[in-house]
Amino acid sequence: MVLEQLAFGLFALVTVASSLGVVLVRDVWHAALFLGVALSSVAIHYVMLNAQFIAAMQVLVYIGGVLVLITFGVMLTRREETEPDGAGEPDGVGEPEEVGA
Amino acid sequence: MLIEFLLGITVASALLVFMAPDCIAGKLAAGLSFLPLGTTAVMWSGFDASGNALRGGDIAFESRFEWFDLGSYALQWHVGVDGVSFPLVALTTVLTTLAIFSSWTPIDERQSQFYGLMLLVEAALLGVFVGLDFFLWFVFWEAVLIPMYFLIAIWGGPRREYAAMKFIIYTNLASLLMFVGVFLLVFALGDTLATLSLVDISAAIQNGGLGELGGFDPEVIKVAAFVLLFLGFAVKVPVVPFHTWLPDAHVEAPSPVSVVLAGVLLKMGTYALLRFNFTMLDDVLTNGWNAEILMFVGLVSVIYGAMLALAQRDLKRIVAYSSISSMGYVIIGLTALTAHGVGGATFQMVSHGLISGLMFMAVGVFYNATHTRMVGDMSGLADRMPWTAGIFVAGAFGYMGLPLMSGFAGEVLVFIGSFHTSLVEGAPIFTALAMFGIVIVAGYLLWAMQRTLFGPFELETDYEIGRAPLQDLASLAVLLGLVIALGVNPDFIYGAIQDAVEPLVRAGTGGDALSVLLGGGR
Amino acid sequence: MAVAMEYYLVLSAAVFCIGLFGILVRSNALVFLMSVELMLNAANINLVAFSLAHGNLTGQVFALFLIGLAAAEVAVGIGIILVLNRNFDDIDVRDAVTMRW
Amino acid sequence: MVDVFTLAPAIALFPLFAFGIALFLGSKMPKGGALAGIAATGGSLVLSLWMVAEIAGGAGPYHEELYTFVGGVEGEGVTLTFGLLIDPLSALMLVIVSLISFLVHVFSLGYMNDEGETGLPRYYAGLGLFTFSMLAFVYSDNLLMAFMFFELVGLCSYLLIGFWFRERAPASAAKKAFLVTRFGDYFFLIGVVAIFATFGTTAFAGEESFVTAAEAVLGGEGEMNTFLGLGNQAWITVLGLLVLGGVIGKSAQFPLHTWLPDAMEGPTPVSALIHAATMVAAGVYLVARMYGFYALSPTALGIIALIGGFTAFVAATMALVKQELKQVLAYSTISQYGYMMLALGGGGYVAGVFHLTTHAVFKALLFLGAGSVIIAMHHNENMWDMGGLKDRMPVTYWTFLAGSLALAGIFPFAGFWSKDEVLYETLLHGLGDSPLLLVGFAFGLLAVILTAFYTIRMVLLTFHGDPRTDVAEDPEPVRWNVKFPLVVLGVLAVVAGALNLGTIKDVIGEENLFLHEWLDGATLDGELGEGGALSAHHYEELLETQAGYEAAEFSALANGAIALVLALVGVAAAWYLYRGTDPEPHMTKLGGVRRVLAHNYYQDEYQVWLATGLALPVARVANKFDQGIIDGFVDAAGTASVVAGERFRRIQTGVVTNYAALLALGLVLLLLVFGLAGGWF
Amino acid sequence: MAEIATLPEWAALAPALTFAAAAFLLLLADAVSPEEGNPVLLAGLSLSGALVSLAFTVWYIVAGTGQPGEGDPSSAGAIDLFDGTLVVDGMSLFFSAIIASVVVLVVLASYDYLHDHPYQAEYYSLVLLAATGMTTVTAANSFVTAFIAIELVSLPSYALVASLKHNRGSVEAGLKYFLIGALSSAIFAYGISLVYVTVGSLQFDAVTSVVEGGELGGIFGLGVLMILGGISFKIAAVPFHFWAPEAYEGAPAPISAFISSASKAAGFVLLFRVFVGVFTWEFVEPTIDWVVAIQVLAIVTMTVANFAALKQEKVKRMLAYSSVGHAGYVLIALAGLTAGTDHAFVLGSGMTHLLVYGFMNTGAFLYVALAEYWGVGRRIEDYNGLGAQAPFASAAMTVFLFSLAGLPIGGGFLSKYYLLLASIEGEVALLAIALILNSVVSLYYYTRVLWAIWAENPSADLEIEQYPTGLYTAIALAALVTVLLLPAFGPVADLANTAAEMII
Repeated sequence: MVLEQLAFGLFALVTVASSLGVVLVRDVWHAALFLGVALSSVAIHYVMLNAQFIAAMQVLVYIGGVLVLITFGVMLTRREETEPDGAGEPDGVGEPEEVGA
Repeated sequence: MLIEFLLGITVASALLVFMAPDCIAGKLAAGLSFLPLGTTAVMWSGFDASGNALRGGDIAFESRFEWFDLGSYALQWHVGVDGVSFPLVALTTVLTTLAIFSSWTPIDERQSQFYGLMLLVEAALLGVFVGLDFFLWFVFWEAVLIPMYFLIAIWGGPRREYAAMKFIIYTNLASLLMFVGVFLLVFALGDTLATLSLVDISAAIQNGGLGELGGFDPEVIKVAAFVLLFLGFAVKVPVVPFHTWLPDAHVEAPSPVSVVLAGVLLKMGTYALLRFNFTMLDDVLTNGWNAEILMFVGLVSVIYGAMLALAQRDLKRIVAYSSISSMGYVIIGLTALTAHGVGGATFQMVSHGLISGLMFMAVGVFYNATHTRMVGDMSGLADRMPWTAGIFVAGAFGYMGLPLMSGFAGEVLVFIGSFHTSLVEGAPIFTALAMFGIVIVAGYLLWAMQRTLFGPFELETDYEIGRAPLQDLASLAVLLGLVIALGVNPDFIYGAIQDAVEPLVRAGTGGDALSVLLGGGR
Repeated sequence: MAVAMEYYLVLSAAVFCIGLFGILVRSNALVFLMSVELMLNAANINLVAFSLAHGNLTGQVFALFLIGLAAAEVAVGIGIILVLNRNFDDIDVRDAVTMRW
Repeated sequence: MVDVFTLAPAIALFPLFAFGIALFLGSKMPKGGALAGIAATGGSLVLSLWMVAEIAGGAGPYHEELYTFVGGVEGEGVTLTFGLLIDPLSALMLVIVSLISFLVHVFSLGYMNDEGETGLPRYYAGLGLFTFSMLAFVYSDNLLMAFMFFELVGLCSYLLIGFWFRERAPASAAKKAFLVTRFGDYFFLIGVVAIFATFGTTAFAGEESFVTAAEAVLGGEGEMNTFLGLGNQAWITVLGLLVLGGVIGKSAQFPLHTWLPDAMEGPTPVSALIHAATMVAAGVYLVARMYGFYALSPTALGIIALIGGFTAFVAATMALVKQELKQVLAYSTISQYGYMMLALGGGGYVAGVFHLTTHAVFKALLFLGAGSVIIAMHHNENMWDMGGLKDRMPVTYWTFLAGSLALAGIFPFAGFWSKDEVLYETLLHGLGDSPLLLVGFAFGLLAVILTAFYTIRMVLLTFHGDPRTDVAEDPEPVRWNVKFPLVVLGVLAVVAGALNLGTIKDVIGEENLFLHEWLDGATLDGELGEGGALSAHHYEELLETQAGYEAAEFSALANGAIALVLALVGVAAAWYLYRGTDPEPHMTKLGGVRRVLAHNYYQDEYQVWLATGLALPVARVANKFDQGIIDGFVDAAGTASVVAGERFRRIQTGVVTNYAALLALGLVLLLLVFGLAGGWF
Repeated sequence: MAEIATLPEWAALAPALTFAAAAFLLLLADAVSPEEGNPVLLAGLSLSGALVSLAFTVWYIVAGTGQPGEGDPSSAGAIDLFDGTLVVDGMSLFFSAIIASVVVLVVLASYDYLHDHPYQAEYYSLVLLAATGMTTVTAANSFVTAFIAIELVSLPSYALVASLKHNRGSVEAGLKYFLIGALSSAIFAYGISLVYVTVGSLQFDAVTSVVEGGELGGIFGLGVLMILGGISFKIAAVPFHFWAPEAYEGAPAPISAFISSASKAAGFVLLFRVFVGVFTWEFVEPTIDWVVAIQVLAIVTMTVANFAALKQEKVKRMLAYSSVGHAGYVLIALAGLTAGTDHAFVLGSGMTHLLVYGFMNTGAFLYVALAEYWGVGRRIEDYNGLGAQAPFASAAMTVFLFSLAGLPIGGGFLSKYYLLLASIEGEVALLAIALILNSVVSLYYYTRVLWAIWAENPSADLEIEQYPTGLYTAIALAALVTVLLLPAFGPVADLANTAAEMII
């Protein structure tokens, strides 16, 4: 029992801390990494809540899908410090229609 | 079905005119406008109403169909006329036809739209006077605003945007308040009411069906509704201090529109006051100082309106302000709630419609000829336009209440009616003070005529002045003829009016035999 | 029940608030998106936890849907952010203010 | 044989037809519609005379309801009707009006047509409408109808004064005339309405009339409505005074007399007809018409007498200094109507009517004579530009002289008899028990001197001495159409006094006072009331019982002698001052007094001030208030909305983070409010 | 009813299924001939899809599907589907009709609007997918389905708003719409989770039974508030409206019409269902008096929106604010649901207004689309003199705007006064006053546009060469229905009242 509570406390701490990391760190890429940590720790909560399937989905969809998408976004939109006007994004990628549909 | 025909033919005419090319629109509209006029004449011959429509009287040309249900209330297509509304229906058709004729000269662009809108206004106004179901009536009541807005906004003077906007917003606000007032009553009537027919609402109130609403006493509801309704109609009438839209609208509107505006549109307010406040909620007058307050409001309208007219330099503004003054008499007559008070007020509505129509039309003719309306800019017009001037003089005297013209009959009846009402403490004083309006009106109209019509001919604008077109003169002559005809024989319509008004007037409650004879209040 | 359900409520509330906080203080569209993900996760925590508490699967099922929808939302969002980047050369939401008042 | 009374409506309708013909067809007719007018007024005159003959032949007064103007509801509401009432008084008045109107029409041929005026159809239409209105007013059987035609008469006066509308002065005078009389009519209308409210009827005569009703109420029978908490007597006085307002306006009594002199801007025949003989008489006639009502109120009578006396005197003083011929006549008209009012107020019903009759004749004569002079003088009215016209226009001179002597009250001209009777009756009742009347009497006596003085001054300046200008040297000749009316009226001015030789009644006997007999109820009965409610006799009784007038003993002859002596004093003074070939303008010697008189005691000034100095600024202030405060409030509401709208717009900053913040803030606010309300914490 | 009996139960979802099918057909067609992008075919397909859906809806309404039968309780009532997660009843059909009608108009108008747009198939299919979502929302009977359906509405909408991807305005609009939308759906989801925390169920009926039973705590109250917030986003009620002016202004005009009319209707149907049917006021009131909350929202919404619209210079943005304002009006339908009122009457007022609004508001936006098509500019003064150039369309615009303002030229008059009645019936004086004042204020900005169209002279040399058939047809249809709804208001009001009766 105590163990479970201890685990909950620990991962709750991780969740909150990494969530704070998401919103507080200046660098978007780091934020994305923190988001990954937060989501994973939530997945662990799910496991502890006897919802392993949800946890699996959380890992698959969120970390496997969402996070990749976000990383993708970060990559495509991050300003290169060396390039003055942020040019160089490939055209035609990420049309809202295609992605949305 | 004659009323449906009347409305239908007017709307159909309007649509036809909308589609006509500009060059023939005026003539087409004039021709078509004889259809409603003729229909009214036919109705007059078959007019068989007796009593007041809202007091169980027989309604002429009544028709009543289910329209739709709203909650537990059946809304109906319920139309009909009685002695109060029919004269106004006739007034509407007559004035619109004449106004259309008098538009031929001043309206030189977008004619088909103009005449179409004029006919639409006519249809809406007719609807107001024939509608007997509240919602139906309200539809027409509000519908008047739309064509009127465009008539002012498109063909108006330099400040037409302001005037049109003010007109539509001000009167719309009033309508909303009035709507709330009516539904306070309707909801307070609760189950005793199944339809929104004015006849039923009136009957339910008279039968004491008013219950509590929102924890308020029926009496409080009544007063609140009375106030809301009065505010709503007061803007339309207009009663001081809700009148300021009127001079702006009149000055900016083209003269034929002013004819309809002053001639008929203002009557909507007084007509509604009579129908609602003084028919359904007449009990309110007997409470406290209510009647005195209303009488005072009417008095202020009369004197203050006349004083304002005295200060104007624009001929059209003068006539516009004098309308405020004249409408004050109507308020006074209605408040008296005596046979001649209410009857005279109703007669005055018709009479003022004709006379103010005449005056605005004449001002329009002068304007068409001189391109100015400022009193100081012209002088001696009678030299160049003798007939128009003559008719204008006659109309002005009609406005001043010259006997044997309709204005006198209306005013004197109102005065007789209000002098002896027992509803109002100090009624004689109120009446006497209000009568002073006839002196002021003489003052400013005589002054205006002296400056514009008489004296050596001078004109500040370089406009080549021509004779008035025949159709304008004919319209003016017809109006003058009607004014005189009604002045010589008020009974032509007053009989019907009396018949419809009489049920509103409860005879004296005893003792004073003479006051019974006079229909003296209660 | 090892851990009192109230704790999960507190945890989810904390995550939700952190997400909201992120939205309010960060102007980067991607961080905005990530914060929204955090908030959705907060809802999920509740759902999963109380699915256990109530002994029905409704919460879990809904959580599943939420995960899926979050993914779809991110997909659309990334698309829009990319177009934004192309039009405004930046993904700072404070830059896209051509329409206001 | 046809009952002549059924033709009575035609008396007024003839001129109405003439009006229509002149207005619409006048331009196509010879003489611009004059002939129609002459024919119509001639017809009216004949019919009126026929009426007189019929009544003299013993036929009862005739009353008929012609037309229901506004019907009341069954059993409720008053009914407004038109009807006619032909009794000795109205029959007499009908004759006067139609006679003068007829003569004026004829005269107009000379004055207007021969002068080549334009707008003649309008002129004759105006005359026709006026005659119609006046005649209808005269035979009205109720006060409302009387009021209506009273007003119409005012309209015609307006139109005719403003006949030369292309000039500024006539237009202005017309406005003033209508406005000032309108002010009086305002009170009249209140009176009419109040009488309706009080008695439910405004009929003059008959069992149902308000006169009878009021008499009955004061006699302790029946009841009536009173208002404002007044007693019966007081209310009747109020009613009487209200109606008197119209009388004062129309009959140009102080202080509403100011319009009449200005009205001289109209064509002179119009002045003769309207502003001397008939319309101005309407006020006095009205008092006579409802004398049975006034007789009930000593207060009203007293006020009438005082106003009359005062007006007679004051107007006479103003006439002293006038230089224009018609101005003198105008002020003398005011003055003479003052006498009539004095008579009526002083209990001299017959005297008042008598003076009304004679005055109509001689004043119409004087105006027409003045018109003749004006034609001759090429429309120059200044007496100081005339002189010596006596020899150049003898017909005018002699008739004018007859009229003048009548006006001055010289034996045996008509004016002497009537004025004397006025003074006599006032004196009798004044000495009786109403000392107030003596004040009026004193004014009247003073006015006698002044009247004689200015009349003779006028004659001397106009006709005697040497011509003072070239025009006066060689005046324009006038034709028969001018002379004929002058002669007719001149003869009448001499002999009309025979109607009622009251001064010598002790000599010829009461029964030979024709007018007194005529107006007396002794010959009357029938539907208009027992014992002739409209008779002079009845009025005398009323005066005694209700108003408390008692007739003292005083010799009529002595009174006549006094009046004559005073008049002769005035004549002598004028003769002394203005005789000779080249009279001095003596009035300039009066200095400041002259200025005051020439300015008519600044009556015009203060009335103009009331209009332009008081009403207009007040109106302007009201307008400012309206535009600034009332409309300002409306506009301010609009502006405030727009400003508020501008603020609300600014919430939308365009920054999405702010939106999120506001959204969250809104949610938190809701949470706080409802959390607290719902007890969540 | 006889016919419907022969159909399987799931056929009751035919309106939504039709939309979905049409969307897939579109994608299929595009896949077959991707390059040509035959606009007529694409528009025709989507139009027929919408029409069929509308036909289904109307048929069901006429046939009485899901309506209470007269005197026959067994055949009465709503059709429950999939364990009661979806329900087809009067309410859902009523709103389906609104949505399908709007889609018809929008698709018709889009044909011309998109004449040289590259991604037509995607555009149409997104519209149809969103319509599917909306139609599903109308039938949602569980928070799960509701949320999913709402998301199905939102996601295509975001894309549609941003679909002019080279237009900064469009993209910015899409971004704002999306960000606020994401935030709101998070709030919505969290609210749902909180309700689940308390109640332990997400099925509407189940939630209701729990709500009626027992003690509800602050968690539940917070959940209700957050759900209110989440739905308020969809209906664009203040303060969840911030996306609306920008999204409507930036989006292609037909999409603005679509979102402001159909999407709003979908939001409202959910609001009605959830608050009237689930969070029964009598029981919820001690915890959270949502009627008061909605009263506050209503008043704030209409006031802020109408005043903000007063001095707008761009027509579309003005219409956007007007649309927010109308959301405030419709909220009266819930805000008036105080104790002792005729709930069906009050609720019906909002429903009818939404129906009329669907036509008049869509029409107004389509007129803007027309103006954009002609390239006359977006500001009010750019519309100067349009009345002379395009009298018919301008007349229709007059109908729309005056009807929106509540003048009797269209059904908007009756529905607005019906709302005013509801506020009086609910005895909420403040609501009535706010409605009156705002209605008057709104007249000002509507007439400003009409003034420009009719009374002003064209500022520049405005020449209109083409009169696009599709847009004209759509505008004419909208105007016709708007006008017809004045005399034919009765059946609509009846339908709304009956539908409202069922969920109360």
